Amino acid sequence: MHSFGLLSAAIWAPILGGFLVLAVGDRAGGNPARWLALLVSLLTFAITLPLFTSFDTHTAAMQFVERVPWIPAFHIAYFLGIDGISLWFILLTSFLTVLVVIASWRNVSMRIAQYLAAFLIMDGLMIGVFCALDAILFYVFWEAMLIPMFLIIGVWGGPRRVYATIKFFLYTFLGSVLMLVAFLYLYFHSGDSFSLLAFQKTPLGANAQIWIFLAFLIAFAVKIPMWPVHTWLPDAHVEAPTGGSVILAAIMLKMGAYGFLRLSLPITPDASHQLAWLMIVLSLIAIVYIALIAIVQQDMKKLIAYSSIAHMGFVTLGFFVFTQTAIEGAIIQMLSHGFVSAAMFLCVGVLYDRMHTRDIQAYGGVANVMPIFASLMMLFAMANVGLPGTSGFVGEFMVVLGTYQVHPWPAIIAATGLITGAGYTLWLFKRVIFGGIIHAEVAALSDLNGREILVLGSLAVFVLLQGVWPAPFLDIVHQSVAHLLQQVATSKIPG
Amino acid sequence: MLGHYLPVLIFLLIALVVGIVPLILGSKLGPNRPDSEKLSPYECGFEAFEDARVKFDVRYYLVAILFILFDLEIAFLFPWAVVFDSVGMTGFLAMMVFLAILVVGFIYEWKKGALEWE
Amino acid sequence: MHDLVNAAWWPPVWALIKIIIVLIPLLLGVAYLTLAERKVIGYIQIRLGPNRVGFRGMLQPIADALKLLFKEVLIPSTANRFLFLAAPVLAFVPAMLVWAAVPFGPGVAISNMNAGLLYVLAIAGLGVYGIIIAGWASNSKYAFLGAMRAAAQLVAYEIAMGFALVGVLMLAQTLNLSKIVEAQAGGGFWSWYWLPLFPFFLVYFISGVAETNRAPFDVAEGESEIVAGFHVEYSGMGFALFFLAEYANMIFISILTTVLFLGGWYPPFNVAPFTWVPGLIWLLLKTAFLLYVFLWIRATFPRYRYDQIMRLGWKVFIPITIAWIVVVGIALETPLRAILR
Amino acid sequence: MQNALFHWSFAIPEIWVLAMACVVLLVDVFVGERQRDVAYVLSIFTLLAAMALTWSQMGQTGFAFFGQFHLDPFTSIASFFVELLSLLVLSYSRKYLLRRSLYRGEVFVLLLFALLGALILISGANLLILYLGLELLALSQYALVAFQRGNLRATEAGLKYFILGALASALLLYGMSLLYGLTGTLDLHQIAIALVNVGSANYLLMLAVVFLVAGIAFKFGAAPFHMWLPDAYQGAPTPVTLFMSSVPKIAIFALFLRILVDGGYGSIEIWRQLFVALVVVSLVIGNVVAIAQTNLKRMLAYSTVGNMGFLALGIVAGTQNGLASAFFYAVVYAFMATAAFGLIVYLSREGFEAEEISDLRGLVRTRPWAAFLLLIIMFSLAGVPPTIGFYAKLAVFQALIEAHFIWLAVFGVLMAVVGAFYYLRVLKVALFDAPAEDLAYGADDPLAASVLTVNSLALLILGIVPGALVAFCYHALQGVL
Amino acid sequence: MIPLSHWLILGALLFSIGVVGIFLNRKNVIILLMAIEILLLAVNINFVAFSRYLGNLQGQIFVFFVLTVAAAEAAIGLAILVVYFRNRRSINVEDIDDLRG
Repeated sequence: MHSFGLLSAAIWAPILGGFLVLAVGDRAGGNPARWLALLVSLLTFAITLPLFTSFDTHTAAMQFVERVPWIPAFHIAYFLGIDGISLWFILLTSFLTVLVVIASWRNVSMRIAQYLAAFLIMDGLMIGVFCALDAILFYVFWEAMLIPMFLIIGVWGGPRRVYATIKFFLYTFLGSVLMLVAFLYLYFHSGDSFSLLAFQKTPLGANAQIWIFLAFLIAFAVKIPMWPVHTWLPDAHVEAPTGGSVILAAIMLKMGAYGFLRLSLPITPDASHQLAWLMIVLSLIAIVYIALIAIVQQDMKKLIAYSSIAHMGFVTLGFFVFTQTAIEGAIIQMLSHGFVSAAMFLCVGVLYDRMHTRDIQAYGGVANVMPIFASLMMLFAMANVGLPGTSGFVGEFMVVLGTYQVHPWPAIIAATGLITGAGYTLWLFKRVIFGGIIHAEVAALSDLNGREILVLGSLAVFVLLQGVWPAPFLDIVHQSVAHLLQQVATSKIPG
Repeated sequence: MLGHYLPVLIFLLIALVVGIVPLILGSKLGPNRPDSEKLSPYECGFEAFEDARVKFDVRYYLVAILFILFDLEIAFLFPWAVVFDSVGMTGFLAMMVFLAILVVGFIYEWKKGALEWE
Repeated sequence: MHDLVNAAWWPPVWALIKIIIVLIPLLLGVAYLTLAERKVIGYIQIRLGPNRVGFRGMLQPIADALKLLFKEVLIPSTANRFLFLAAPVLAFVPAMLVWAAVPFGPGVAISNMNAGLLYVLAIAGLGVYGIIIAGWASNSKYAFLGAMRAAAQLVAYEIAMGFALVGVLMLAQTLNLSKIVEAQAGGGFWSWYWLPLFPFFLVYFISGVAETNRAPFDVAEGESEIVAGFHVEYSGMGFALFFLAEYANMIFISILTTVLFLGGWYPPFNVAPFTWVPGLIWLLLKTAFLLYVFLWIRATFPRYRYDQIMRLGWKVFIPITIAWIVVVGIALETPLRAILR
Repeated sequence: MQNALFHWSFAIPEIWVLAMACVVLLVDVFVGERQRDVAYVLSIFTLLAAMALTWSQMGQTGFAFFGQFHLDPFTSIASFFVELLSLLVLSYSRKYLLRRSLYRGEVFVLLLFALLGALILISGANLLILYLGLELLALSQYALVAFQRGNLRATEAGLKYFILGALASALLLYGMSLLYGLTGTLDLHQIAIALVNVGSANYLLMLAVVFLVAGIAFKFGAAPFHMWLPDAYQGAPTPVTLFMSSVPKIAIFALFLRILVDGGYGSIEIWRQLFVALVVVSLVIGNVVAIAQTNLKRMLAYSTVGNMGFLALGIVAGTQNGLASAFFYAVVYAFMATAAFGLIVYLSREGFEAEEISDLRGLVRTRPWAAFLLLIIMFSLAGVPPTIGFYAKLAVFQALIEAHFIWLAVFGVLMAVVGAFYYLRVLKVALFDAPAEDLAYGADDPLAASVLTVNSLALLILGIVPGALVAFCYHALQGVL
Repeated sequence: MIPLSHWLILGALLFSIGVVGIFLNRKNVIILLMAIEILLLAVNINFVAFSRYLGNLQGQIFVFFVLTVAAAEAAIGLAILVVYFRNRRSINVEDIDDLRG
């Protein structure tokens, strides 16, 4: 396809904008910084839109490719390009960043410019991860992202923010360094190239594949996160400010999953097949066990965090049954979860801004005083449960269906996850929204203001749109997934 | 070569004998009637009340250090001087550079007062 | 004869013979130098000097030696006994050993070694240990101070001496003392090194005076300041050994100055009556003259202050010698070379 | 004079530095107390001119002084870096030295002499020349460490550094003597030729290499030969620490390159194994012990130990790429260390060294810009992209995997994570903790501030566009094998 | 002639004494300085022995420089020792513990 440097623009505009916001600083109460940040995020979103409109759905090849030498001595290139799988995540990222900027308009007062700058920089870096086709470039974006997130949690987080952010950083850093080793190993087997596309074509022995798969697995499993390396996530979510939680849940978690699609499956297809049982088991544990843990949570954010882990279980499950339906379902599920979890965290954020507590028992009967909020949250809760008509339904249904075609029992176990999911979501909803008003503070709550309606409303549109008309979403990923399956089906073991 | 040093060795032994024998003779032949006054170290009329190995002026130390350094520079000059004719202009200039650096150090010491004894 | 020289026992025996031939006159020389000193200074001060023992006091040194031999040897109670006794030996032995390399005629020496000058420097440098150890082992303030002073002074003049020797080496191109003398052969008086190396000659000799702690550089002993310096606690033979060492060193410095700067055994004029006199006589005459200068200086000059001594060593001699090395070097790189060689 | 063997013009930067060191010494003595700036400015000028001279030699190759002196791309490039680093050291420290009455000609002269030693180490092609360069560097550093005479800790640091440094020199020297005995020459190229016949199974060669490696490891500060390093780093005046953590690292790498690669490549199988041991111990001790430190300088000292372990990974690889990556690592580390210690220098004031980690509490409130720079420095040290520190680690790991040391690489990256922890701890204190009431940093020092800014931002900017620096460093090692 | 190996063994012994002296000495810093000198002398013995047996002068030249450097090292070492003593009033090795991690 044509390359107008669109991807570069999408990466660098928010990063440079972020530094600009940093330079503007908190003068005049932070308003110039806010407007500038909004402008930058909107601009970024605008830049990413043409990717969608001029995307060619009939090919699995990389589009909008940019490739220039970057570190010639190491054969590292600045190599960008997207296919159907990455496109959605780029759009999701740039869109959610706009929402985060708007959502933080009033409720972050301390060092607002730095806060917004961190999000804008992260916006660019995340887009970079989804675009990068050079392994080192991918790694650089992947790791660089940790820095703004480290600061967001550490500076603007809750009381245990320092513990949470260091735990978050070390977990993810530890996870990813092994990926780097794997990249370097692949480099020497792919004829001195760091191109991910070259990696995908490199023949590899069975043992090497297993080791590389495991190295990737650690990196991605931490990021997704999968049981048993998920423990950083509840801490990080609880302590992060609302915007941080949104980005963490909606996008950063997807990166792990994206990594499986972009790296693990095509680079180590034989190992993927061989270790699929492991992945399926881990996914089921996430779906069932983590959901049970979610039920007993008293903290709204923690509950949603655990629910995220459970939902990501469906995604990984979908990947490792190797059917078109399941993988497409998993991708839809990722997108859906991007909207829904973002919305859920924003909802909690709305309540937290008013009450300064996330304890479920502090609420009750919110519907009485916040009807608009209650109805929007109802929609998101339904989507989280996976009720038909919402985005959540499409993804989970396709995953279970795709799984059932090859592994009936796991599909049945996963289906029970739908029930427990309904359990904790609806119970949460019931306890917070319905019932009589017990606490005086709740009685004093005011309903959503225009800004909040804008944010939650736009998410609601997407949740419904994806739920009732998933076709355009599927169209875009279709060719890429087919190509991916073809790659996974072809053994790379030489001889 | 080494033959040249055999006489030195013998000389050393003889010199030791010549040095030690009188000492022994002296102690045998001389009287030996020590008392505490005789055996106390010399002082100007009062008792020696402390260890004599007191701290001494740091300049002695400084001079010793300077000596070590300068003496070693001489160690470089000696071989150079012996082969002065065969090393030619190159050797001469090289040593002049060496001396120049030495002189820089010397001037520094001088100006810093390391050579003053007031 | 041939068999004799090749026999295994011959070299040591021959060495022994040579050593005895040198050692006995040396010790006698030392003894009578003490007498000469007293006599010369006496006459300079218009008095007679020792004249009781023997003819005109000629047996005085023997009497002194006997007296010292029968003195009580005292070892201060706070002293380090072993080092206290070792120190005089340590001072004495190097003063003897340096003579191994001194040439008395062409190739005539106890050991005509190639690195003679280095040997002499090395052994002579050991003498200071005797002094420092004596001062330290005595555990007496005066001894200690004297030793420190002596060491610092020695050190200061050693450098100037070293630089002066470099000049000799530049001209002679050999470390062999005998060959250094031979390099001065030819034009008699005028071809000796004292002329082209005049500053070195002066510096070397004056440094020699300082090195032997002689007046006017005798602050290490300085009777009036620190009673007797490093050997204040010594009596009897211990004291005698220090004395022997000092006088042996005086003679040695004189003879070495002769060898290095005054043409060794060569006569001052290369003409008939002078060349009849044996070289050894010339050598001893020149040495005697320098020894006389030693005494003359002692009788004439007042003692330097310590800081003056140090200043002379560091701030006068060292710059002069360095500068003259450069001058000689430049001269040797120019047509002047023909005159110097 | 200028015959084929002499070529003194190859040594013009060295000659210049030497001459100017003498000039600075004399000028300082003669202009006296109130005109210290003269010596300072002269020193700065010396370094700038030296950089220009070195730069102008770039591309020339050959031998000078009868084969004892080497000029090749590595020489020029490494020399340029050490000159630049010395310049940074001087620029950082002016106020610091002024405030502690250390602003004296001798300090500048010692610095110039240390630099000269480093330059000679980089250019030497003969064991004797290398030894002299090493000692010139080391002796100047001993004096610099203990320069603050009245300071107990500084003098103690000097004493420890001196004793172990001298021991290290002796070890190295012993190895050199054995190497000389084996080959009968001090010339490294002739040694290389002679070693072909000796073969790596020779016991004497093994012994020689063991001693050489031990000596080099000592000088590098690689564990288990690192005992001197934390004490020396902590006790020395911070500008001296700044110097010690930067210039010598490159110079000692040059020493390694000259002795064990130029001369001793025939013994690679021996030294490689030794370096594996050094790597493992250094990475563990450096990274683990650093966690327990409360003193920032000491922590950075242990971090140096760890970083020397990473550097040695490239050496273990032993390939062209491996050596190039080790050099690149040394250069990058030197600049990171300069920035880190430069920050401490910048924050200190009279009677307050800003050397405890807790001294940085809430830095982001009191000195936001310094906190931002600290962020870059720490992430760079931890090896997190997009800072240049990442590429340094990437380079050594790449070389290591190329040489099939995959498990060592895995071990290395895991240790990098351990290392990240204590860098994060510093950031935690500086960014997340509340500032203490009693902390007051040094008055603003525009010179140090601007140098610090350039230095630190370079770590970030070079991380985004590292191509040129990497190419530069790799070019230096072109054809070394 | 004395075989080369004798000289090497002597050198090795002296070197070991020096190293042991540095690590085992718990009394006096001056002894440490002496140990360092012994190390360098051991090296010098090696160099001279090799030089003699190889008939190659380079080793002896090296010794010359080692001696010079040793002197400079001793000078600096003593200087540091003196300033340290002035601060600490002790040159006992066990007292050198102000810097601890």
